[in-house]
Amino acid sequence: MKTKSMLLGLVTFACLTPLTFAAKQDGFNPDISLVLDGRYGSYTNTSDYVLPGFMLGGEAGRGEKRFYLGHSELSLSAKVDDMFYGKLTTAIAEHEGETEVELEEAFIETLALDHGLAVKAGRFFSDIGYLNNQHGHTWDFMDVPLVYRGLFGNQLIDDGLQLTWLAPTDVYFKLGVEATRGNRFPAGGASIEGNGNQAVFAKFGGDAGISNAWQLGFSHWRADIEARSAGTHAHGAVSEVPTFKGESEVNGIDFVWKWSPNGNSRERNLKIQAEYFQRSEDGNIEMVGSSPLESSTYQGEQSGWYVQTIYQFMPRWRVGYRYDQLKANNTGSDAGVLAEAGLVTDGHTPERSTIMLDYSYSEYSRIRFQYSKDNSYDDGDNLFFVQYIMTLGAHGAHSF
Amino acid sequence: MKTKSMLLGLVTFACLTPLTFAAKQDGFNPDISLVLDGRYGSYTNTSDYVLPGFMLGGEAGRGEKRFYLGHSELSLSAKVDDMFYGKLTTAIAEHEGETEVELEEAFIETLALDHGLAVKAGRFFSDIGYLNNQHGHTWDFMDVPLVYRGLFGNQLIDDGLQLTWLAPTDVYFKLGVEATRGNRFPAGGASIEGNGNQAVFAKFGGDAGISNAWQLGFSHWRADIEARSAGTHAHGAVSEVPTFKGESEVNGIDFVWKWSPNGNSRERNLKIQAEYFQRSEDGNIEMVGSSPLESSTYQGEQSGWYVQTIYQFMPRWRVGYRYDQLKANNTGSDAGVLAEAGLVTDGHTPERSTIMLDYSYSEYSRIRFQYSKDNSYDDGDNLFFVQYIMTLGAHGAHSF
Amino acid sequence: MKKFISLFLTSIMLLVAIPATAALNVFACEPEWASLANELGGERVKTVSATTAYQDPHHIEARPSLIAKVRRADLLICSGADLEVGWLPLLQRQASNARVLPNTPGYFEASAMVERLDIPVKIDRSMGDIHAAGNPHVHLDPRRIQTIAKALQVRLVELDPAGKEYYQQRFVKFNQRWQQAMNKWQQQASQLKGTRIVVHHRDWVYLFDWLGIEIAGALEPKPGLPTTAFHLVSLKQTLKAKPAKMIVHTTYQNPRGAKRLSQLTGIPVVQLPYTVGGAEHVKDLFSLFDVTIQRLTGVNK
Amino acid sequence: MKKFISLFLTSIMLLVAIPATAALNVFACEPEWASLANELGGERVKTVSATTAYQDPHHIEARPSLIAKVRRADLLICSGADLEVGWLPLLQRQASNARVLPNTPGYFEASAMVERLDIPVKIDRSMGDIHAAGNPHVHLDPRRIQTIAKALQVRLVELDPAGKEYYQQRFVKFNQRWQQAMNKWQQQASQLKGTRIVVHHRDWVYLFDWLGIEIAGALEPKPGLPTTAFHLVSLKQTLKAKPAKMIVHTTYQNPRGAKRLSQLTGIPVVQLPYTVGGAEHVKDLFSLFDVTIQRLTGVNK
Repeated sequence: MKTKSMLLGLVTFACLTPLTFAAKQDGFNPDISLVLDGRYGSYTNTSDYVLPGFMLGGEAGRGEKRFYLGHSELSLSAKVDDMFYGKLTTAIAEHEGETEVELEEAFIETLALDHGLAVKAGRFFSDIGYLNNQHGHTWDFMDVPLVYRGLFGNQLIDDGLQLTWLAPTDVYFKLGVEATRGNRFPAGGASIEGNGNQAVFAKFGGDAGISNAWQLGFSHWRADIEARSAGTHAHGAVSEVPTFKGESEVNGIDFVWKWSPNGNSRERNLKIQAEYFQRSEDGNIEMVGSSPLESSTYQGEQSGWYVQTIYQFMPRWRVGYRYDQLKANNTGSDAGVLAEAGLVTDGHTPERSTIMLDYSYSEYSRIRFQYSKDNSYDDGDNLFFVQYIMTLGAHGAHSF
Repeated sequence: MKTKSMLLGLVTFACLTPLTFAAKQDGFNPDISLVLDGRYGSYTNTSDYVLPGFMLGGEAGRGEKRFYLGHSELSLSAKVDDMFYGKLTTAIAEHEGETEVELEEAFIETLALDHGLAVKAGRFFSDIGYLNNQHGHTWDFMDVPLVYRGLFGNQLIDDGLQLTWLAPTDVYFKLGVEATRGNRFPAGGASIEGNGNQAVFAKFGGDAGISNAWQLGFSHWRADIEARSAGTHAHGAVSEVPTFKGESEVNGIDFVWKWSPNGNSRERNLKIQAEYFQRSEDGNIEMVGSSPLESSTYQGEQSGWYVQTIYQFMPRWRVGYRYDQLKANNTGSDAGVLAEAGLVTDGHTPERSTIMLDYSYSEYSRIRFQYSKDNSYDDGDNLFFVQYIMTLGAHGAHSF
Repeated sequence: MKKFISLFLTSIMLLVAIPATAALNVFACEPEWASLANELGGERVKTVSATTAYQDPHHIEARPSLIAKVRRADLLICSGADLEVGWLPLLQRQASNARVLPNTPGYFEASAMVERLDIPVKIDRSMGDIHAAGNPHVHLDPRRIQTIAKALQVRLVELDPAGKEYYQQRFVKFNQRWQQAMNKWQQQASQLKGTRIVVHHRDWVYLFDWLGIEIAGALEPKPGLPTTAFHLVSLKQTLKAKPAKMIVHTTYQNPRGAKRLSQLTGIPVVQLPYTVGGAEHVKDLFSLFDVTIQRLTGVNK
Repeated sequence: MKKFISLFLTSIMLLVAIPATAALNVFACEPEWASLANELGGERVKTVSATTAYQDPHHIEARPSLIAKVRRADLLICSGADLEVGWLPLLQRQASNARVLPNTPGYFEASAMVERLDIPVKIDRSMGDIHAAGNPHVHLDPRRIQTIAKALQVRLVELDPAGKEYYQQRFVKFNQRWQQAMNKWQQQASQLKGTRIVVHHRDWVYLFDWLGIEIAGALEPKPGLPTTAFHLVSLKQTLKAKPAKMIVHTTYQNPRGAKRLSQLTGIPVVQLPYTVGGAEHVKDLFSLFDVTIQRLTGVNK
């Protein structure tokens, strides 16, 4: 008996050594993950995309017609050592016929600072709101809610520093502050020499019984903006660029509720999610490039919300519904300038209803059908999209 | 003694399994392959490259003088799951002093649809012709035949969908259709809102005895072209851009014959390959940017063929010869406009003879010497190139 | 802005109440390890389990409550071998708790303590949800539990040296009871040797290895992929040539596929507890194997 | 366009003729597996081999005729262990035949059934054409053939349950004959134990492992790279210190290098069949080893 177990021990040991080596080998190359995203779009509009009452920028847009590629996203990530984690994400995308490589993320993060503290530095998705820090391929719809499109140019990405503290409590409670450069939309050249951008957020969360989990978040974002110009994404080539200078402040609240029978999401699960953001802006709009220079004072009050629910009714298949709405009340000294900046609503309330059905052959492959009744602008339209999202490589994280 | 060796066997076996995994090591990271391509060119011409009778675009060109880099190509590929395969290829290249990242391929493909059916979606090399779907580093010469340069801007790459069916027959017979966006040269903004591009192809193939194999293909390609402009590659900065609008149709036939003694290509092998393409176009040429707008009707008849043979006379060493020729007969209402668009031949028949010698130290490294007597345009020249092509990483496929 | 901050602070007041702690806060990824920690740690440990027997440990989300629990843990006990690859690394990254990171004494990976089976020769995604480091469901072999218990006792002493004698005594007692139970189980299950069983997922490799049971097929066409009608038909063909005694599945797996195959073939379906809490009387590791063997042999009669 | 379509259709009519099928269409990557499939499958299988003894199985192109064959196959039998990495994955991808993809019953990887030798501790391309999964030329050890035959019989039954008894009977018969032949070969080859032999490529590892033969050197400076004059000279030096009995190569390897070394050293060259079809009388696996041992011992006398 003893000999036998020694033997077993020997075999076990013989096994473990190479395995350790195996793990090491793998560990020295960063984890690589590649997302392929292809789409087919169908709608009738030919006009430029606008959102009445909102200056558009960043990646904001409606999607293209017929076959086109979404972002092909390549991520490399690894632990730097036992203290730091690092990640880089690049997206290759076509914008108006030009292939562009975008640097979406390039950050490091502490792993072992302890006491619930963590520091992140570099370029990262801001943690404000619920959806903002999620990569496009994990979205439940092909596009972001209108309020993200209108306020953040789809997503708030910035270069800077984040400090978070996780409380040692039964209820999840996380507090975070961010100080960032603010060069990109919507800060678009924040002042104080590139340090005019701050955010604060708090997140609470927990379980309600074995089948339910929830998270509630509050966010605040502010910037002293030097020169935010409406991006060329939606406006094509314009010679007069409406440019905002002033203060901007966003407050938001987000809520997510997830249910699955006995907490086992494999077979069936339900997700309800809602967010509300409200933005106040105060400053001036200049039409850069106009001669003589046209300008206007500008006080903006914009808000938006959405609510969406996703139901996986059987393995592989999910359905979803989303409703979103925006509101804007912008005033200024020169209505013409505001109109050119896209800040005049003409009484139009942007709103949209979207349904989607998706099929995931495995965790790594998804095909999605989406239909929107889109009244986000006057030329409302019926938008129909088919999309595939396929992930090659490293195992994705199942974040909440 | 026997017990001991059994024991040893047991331990060895126990060890081998994990070790194998260790050596394989790539884990779930995609296969990565990197191609490095460097060149040295020598010729006397200083004039811009033209091909009389053909509008040039895409990657069409002659190659540069002295040391320069070709495309540095990075590929990632993997099975997404047991149903899908995905691949992304980017090329880093210098064009007129600018470093550009080009997205050559970003597609997914079904693996297990069965019944001989397969679907490919995303951006991919079209399967028309024999050479079109081959990556630059697998070409037998440094450059493509003139007919590919003239008709497709080197290679036809597009975003869309491909469906193929492989017949359950002794003779290889594959049928395929493609529907693509057509934004790139030569479709260059196909109409029907980005769905004006279709292709059909059929391929037959088989063996002739143990030492011979062959493949025969027929291709058809068509597009409703909205605005194809001659690329800036060959023309530099021009303020008046000749732009074609109309219908375009290409028919082609391709043939390959391979021989090796007893089918063992390791020592010696021979490859003979020929393709013929014919294009008909009907529409208008406008000089976009001219004032008043100059335009002309345009009926184009263009064709081209090449034949090439490559002989590996001993391991590592290959020689090759290629002859190619083009013909164009373009008519229109305004000869001046056609001339500016490069569509007038002035009786010149583009043709070229090329010889090459290459040495492959291993399957992954190749050094090539190539000489062309190039009469593809009036300022014919003697072109001499030295090229290295080195492949790092994943094992390349030996496709036919 | 000020209103906003005061809202924050009020919320914190309401929700935050730092609780009293035991000697060691143990966070078990699966109920079997929570149970083992309780056996060995007794009153010196306060144990929570991230999952229940009704949840598939492959597919858990790093939800807020789990992050909060890892934040306060002194010791994580998990199966490892990539079973929790989808959520545990994220928990560890988000909890900002240096004590329970990989390669610290506070992270105990059970499957690393024993020899694993099913280590693949090569891997890619076409093989389904496969584990490069081998099959992680090691807790279903009582012999491996024994090895893991010994290693866990050593770890508990390392983290809480004050309780050294306490842990050692509990281990000795546990080990005695376990050895006796193992002898009993082996006797009870002797008739199962050579039995062919259809499984839902390859959760049962270690149990079958221990009892000499053969896997006759799996309801999942590839690990992690749902059953398809087509696959069931091909399984039926296979089972015609080489019949099986029963079809087993866990509490967290949908029984539909098993029932359908049972209709097609007449082979009975057995739900096994799989882990602690997976059946009515399964309160700890002892009753887990009691019930498992009882259900397996119940069919065999 | 219309002309074009009619050209298509006419071509199809001429070339397409769907042939009658056997119970199982077997596509063997190498002749040894075609031979084994015929031994075990008899009339229930229709076997084609992708390669002949005159072709280097490392360097095959995924040519149209092979794609067409894989399209219609029910079972692929290949050496595996990356021997066919340059062409088989491409064939599997292009043939759109879900039945023979990796990790399906329709793909039988012979080397996965046995213990492999020469598994590298680490790999990079500077080591030449090396196989991460170990040496794939497993068919040259009759003991391994025996193991593989057993596994193949199980696979044939799985794919064609109707032929269960037929396959089992054939296997039993084959196994008996093989065992007898092995005894005979071992007796005949007993004198070879400890013999030192120069090889062209490391194809012979398993044969030599079985017979106790030692590799005295390889004509290839690195696996997969052609012989160089420089390397031959350095080999000559090595052989001066520790002489070898013979230089062996396969039918698909150029004998030039072997002959040159023979001139330099006086060591005789022996061409071995390597696989079925590799010499005049080598019609099956039995004659493969008959002739191999005959040629090896012929020199030794």
